[in-house]
Amino acid sequence: MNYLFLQVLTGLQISALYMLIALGLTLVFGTLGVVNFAHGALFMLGAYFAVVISDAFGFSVALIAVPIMLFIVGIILERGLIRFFYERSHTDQILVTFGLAIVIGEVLKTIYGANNLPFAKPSWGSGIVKLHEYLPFLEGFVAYPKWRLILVVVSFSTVAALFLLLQFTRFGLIVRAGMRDSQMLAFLGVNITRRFTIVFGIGAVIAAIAGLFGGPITQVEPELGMKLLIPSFLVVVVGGMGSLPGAVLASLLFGMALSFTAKYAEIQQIIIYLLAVIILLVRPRGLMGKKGLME
Amino acid sequence: MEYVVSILKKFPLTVFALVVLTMPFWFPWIGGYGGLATKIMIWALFALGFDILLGFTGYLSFGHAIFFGVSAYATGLMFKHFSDEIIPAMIVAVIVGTLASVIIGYLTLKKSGIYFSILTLAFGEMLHSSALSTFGSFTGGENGLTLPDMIPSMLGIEMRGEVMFYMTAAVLILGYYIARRISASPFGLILKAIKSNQERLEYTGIDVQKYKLGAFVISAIYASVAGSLMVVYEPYVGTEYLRWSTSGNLVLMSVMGGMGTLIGPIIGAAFMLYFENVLSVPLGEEWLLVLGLIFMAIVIFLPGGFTDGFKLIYKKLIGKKSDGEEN
Amino acid sequence: MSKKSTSDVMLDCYQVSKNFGGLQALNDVNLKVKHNTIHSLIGPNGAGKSTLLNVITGMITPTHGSVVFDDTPMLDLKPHEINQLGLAKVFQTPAIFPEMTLIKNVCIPALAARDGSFKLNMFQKAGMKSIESFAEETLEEVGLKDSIHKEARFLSRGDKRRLELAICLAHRPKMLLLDEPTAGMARHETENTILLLRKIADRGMTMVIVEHDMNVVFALSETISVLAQGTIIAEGTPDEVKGNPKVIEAYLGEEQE
Amino acid sequence: MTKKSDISKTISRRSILKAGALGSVAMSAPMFYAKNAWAESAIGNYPVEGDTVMLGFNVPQTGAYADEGADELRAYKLAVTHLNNGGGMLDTFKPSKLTGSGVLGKKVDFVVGDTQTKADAARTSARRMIERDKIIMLTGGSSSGIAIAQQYLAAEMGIIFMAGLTHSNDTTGKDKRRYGFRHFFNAEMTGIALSPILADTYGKDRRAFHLTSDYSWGHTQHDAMKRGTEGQGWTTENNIMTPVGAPDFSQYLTEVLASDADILVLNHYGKDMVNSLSQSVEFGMRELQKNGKTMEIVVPLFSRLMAQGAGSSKIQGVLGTTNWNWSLEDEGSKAFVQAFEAEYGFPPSMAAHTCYCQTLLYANACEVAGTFYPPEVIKALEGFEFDGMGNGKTLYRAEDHQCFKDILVVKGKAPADKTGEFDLLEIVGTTPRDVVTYDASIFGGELGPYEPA
Repeated sequence: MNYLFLQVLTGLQISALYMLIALGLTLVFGTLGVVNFAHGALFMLGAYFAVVISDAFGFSVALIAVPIMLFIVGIILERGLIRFFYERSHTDQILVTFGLAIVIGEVLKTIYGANNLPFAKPSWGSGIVKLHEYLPFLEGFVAYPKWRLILVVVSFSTVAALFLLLQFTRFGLIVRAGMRDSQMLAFLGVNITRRFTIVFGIGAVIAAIAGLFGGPITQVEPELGMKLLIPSFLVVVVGGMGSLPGAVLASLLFGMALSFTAKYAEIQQIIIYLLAVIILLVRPRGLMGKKGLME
Repeated sequence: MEYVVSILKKFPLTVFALVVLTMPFWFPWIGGYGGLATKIMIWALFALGFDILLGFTGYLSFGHAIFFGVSAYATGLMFKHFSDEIIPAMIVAVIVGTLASVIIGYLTLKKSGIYFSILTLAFGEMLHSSALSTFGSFTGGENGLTLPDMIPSMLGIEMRGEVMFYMTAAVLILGYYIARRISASPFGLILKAIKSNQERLEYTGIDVQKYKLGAFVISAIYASVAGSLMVVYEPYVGTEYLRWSTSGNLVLMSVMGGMGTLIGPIIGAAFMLYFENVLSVPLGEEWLLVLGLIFMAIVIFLPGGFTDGFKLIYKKLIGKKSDGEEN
Repeated sequence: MSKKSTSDVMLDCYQVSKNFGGLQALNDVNLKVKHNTIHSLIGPNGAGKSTLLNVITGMITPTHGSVVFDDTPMLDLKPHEINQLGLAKVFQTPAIFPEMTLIKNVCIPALAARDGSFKLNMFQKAGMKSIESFAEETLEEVGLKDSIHKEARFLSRGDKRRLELAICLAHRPKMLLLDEPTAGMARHETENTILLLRKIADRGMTMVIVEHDMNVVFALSETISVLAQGTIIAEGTPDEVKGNPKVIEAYLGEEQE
Repeated sequence: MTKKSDISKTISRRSILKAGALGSVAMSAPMFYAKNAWAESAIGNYPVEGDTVMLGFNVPQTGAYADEGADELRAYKLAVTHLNNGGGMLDTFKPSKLTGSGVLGKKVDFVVGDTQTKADAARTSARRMIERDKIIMLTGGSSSGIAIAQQYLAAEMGIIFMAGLTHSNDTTGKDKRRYGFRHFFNAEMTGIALSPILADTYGKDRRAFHLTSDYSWGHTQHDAMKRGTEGQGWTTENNIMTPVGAPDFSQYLTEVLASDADILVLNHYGKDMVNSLSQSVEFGMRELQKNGKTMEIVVPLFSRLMAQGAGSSKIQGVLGTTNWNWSLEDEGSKAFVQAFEAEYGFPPSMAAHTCYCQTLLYANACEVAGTFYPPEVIKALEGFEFDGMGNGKTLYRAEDHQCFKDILVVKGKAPADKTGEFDLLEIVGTTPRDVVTYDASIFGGELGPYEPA
């Protein structure tokens, strides 16, 4: 019982980080139609900002400052680079953002070196939680790192917040309409361009949240972006490009798969690729993909 | 200037062959060296084949390292367990690579766009991880497949140094000739039509699926020959031959050189290896940053890559003339 | 190709129905197109014309019903197989190969007609000459002879349609399906198109035309089928259809919306 | 750096030599002026022409080990300076024929390559240095797979390879080569040296759970630790192979939590180590009570750079082994640290130390042999015994080209005990050389011939 519970919890917790990264990726794709290979780099940038600011001013300052900083970075990127690629092919988008990812990684390496920057968790987030004290069905002593539980909560709250924003606000309504037909909205006189910029900014903010809460777990180093980008991309594609529920579902699936196969190295190291291959062969557009997008 | 270009246009293959074959004489003057020349030839062949897929049909594979790597391992294993002779080893390697491409191509080519890219990437990473761990006893795992004290030979002639260089150069020239023939053939025309408008093509009585598979397999054969030559050139197989970064480098080369032009990816491969191994020395640790910036600049300002750049410069030089008829 | 048809019906759609989720797009549609006729399909927006065309060309599989073309059942066939049977489609928005020259655009269907749906002719250069001269003739026929080495994307919209028509003709089809061939054309272009289609039809071509422009429909068609809300409500010669009260109602109904 | 005319003369001299007598006479003409007795049998880039001798430093400048690479390069540059001008360990290294005025009367120069922490890239850049820059000796590396890949290439081309940081048994075990030498210690020695101290500290009745990097180094490390600790009476509960470069280890740590083990052995290195260690601590692995004992973490291969990456609060009290540490008080270490700090402003890492030593050891072997002719240099290194390089009396064993020396067992310092930013490890024991010396034949492998094919 304890073992099963721990495995599920670990799976949930692995998927939490994938989910946070995949969320921004799929939002930007679904809305702007841009395949952003630099999203992993934005996450990494968030983690670097977080570690530097929380070292200097404490984590609570970083909690406010880093999302704002990433929002600004996102807007600059969208205005200065990404928007010129709306009309270009997906291949070009992949290529230019791939190049951007290399550049961001190398710049960070030049400044901070190739080794890890230790990311100290704030005191309220360190230590372990004795779960058996709260959950009567657990026998004996069962503890889990507090920070990882916080990550799960943060991740699911972010998903919920984004969902509410898109579903129940006028901004969300326009964005969702824009996902379907941006030209139409432009005819109707809606300034879709500005909203697209904001959406890209929101994507970057989600990356910042991922960096703030994921950074202390994964450590902060210049290859982190690429390391997490590939699995996150698989999450997005397996979930169905542009589908938020799909991304949530796929990350849960991957997280659980990684957790439950942990003992079997031969399977575990290929499990997410294997799942991706099987799912995409059976369901060509991913779990919840829409026809037409990305083809 | 115009005269030079007209010669280029009239005898592209001869000029290409001359440039390649005289490499030992001019390459050292720009800081090159023998081993790099051979390696450029091999990567050029790899990139050339990739252009038949990416450049013609527009299918962006992020898993092309599979065929390079699988064939390299097959060659290495043949050397290890069979003989030093390269002919049987290369034949087996190309057959293995081709078989792999038929299976993977059949499964992945039904998808398009990013789904195809991600699917090929997933296949590639799956094989890479397996080579590292599951099949580690065959592949040598992270240490790579090492082949102590063996020199690959062809009919008793040792394949090293200049012999190897000229053999590889000959294969590349042949490969370039074949690729040009394909490009000019009805088959090539239809491949290019896939990139242009796949739906129209389906409604024009063409079995697009088969043509795509054809392009995929042809490009995989190029990759297999290149992968096999890599092991002949250096009797060693590294696991990163199978890694996604190898596929990624291939994409970078094709894009920088100019997709769909055949010569472009060859130039791209040469540039990248030259940059990585010669220019990186004066640039020091930041060479990769510089390369990333160059790459981004090309994607943003020069989507046609270097070949487009040359065309632009040429047009500037002779004043604008002719709409640049495609060849 | 040379198979002789046993009846005078070239295309036979029998009780074709298509359901999209809850929406009944087509409901027991029966459509017979006779040899060497121009058969028009009209009807208000959302009547199911495009759906029917897509069923015929193999893009959509119907929920039930059958489609027989030239005595061959066509359900479960892929678009290219249908095309190889001799059925060519002209799309609503011109579907051409924009980055290629006109001559190459037309060489592709010519090759498909000669070599079938797949041939690994990587080295074959011989025979290209005859293909090219045939393509040139076809382009001449649609009036595009002057710009055969131009890239297709630089053509005007009207010329793109002509090019697409040439692409379809180069395959030497038995039947042409045209989805709004004059949409977005200026009046003189429309008239030219009518003349062109007439000329092609006179040489022995069966055509199915989906069209909004009634001038075109009445100028060309021998038979008209009227589709409304997924069913054929009327069928006959132009004069018969003109006076049919059901047709008027269907169109008026649309206007009131 | 290199003269153009040299490069353009030939693209690959060796192949021409083999190709035919005519070519060989034309191309090898300068060799007739070489003073050495072995002039007719050219190997690699021997004979050395001109009055400088070129060394090739192939280190990771990009990729995961770029920081180690940078530190190695600092050490190499320092070594070249000392070889040419004296100073550093030249004053403590015994027996030494080094004079501080170059090697065999030639000035020492160097070229640098980037391995990118990829075997293939490492071989390509090694080839550049060998073929174009005419290096006589190749050194560097910060990962076993890459070191082994270079060692094979070097052996093929007749260039001596002085391995840098590589800890896998394979380097001088099943993949040993006549042309490859390793000063660094290896996993086997770690197992032998660490196990008794672990048993002393944590007791003999312990159950260990291993997490192991899934590549050759990890496998040999796990193997050595398992044998070592089981010899002390421990039981091995389980082992999980973890993929290299994993950013998150939580799924494996969950397995550890759920098991009966009360010791966690992390057979990881570099960033993997930093990650797995930090996350283990996060998972409470050092506070947990199991089988009535406090759970402990063991890091068999410890380095100061890794300790820095993890942060001292996490490594406090953790045991492991290390090749060398800058806090050592012997003359050789002091001389090296002093020179390094004077040049760069901070103390060297163990990677820097081994690279520095390797350069000096090679140079000295040339002096001893009286020639750069590789077979003679190899013979001078084989069985060479020396002192004054920071690890006490050290032997370059002839049978496998592995250095044998005392092994340091270290413990992470508590934050409160630190005297400075770099003071992270405390030496708690030294296992003598004869204890860690194992039979050279246990790993198999062949050194190969003195003269390459």
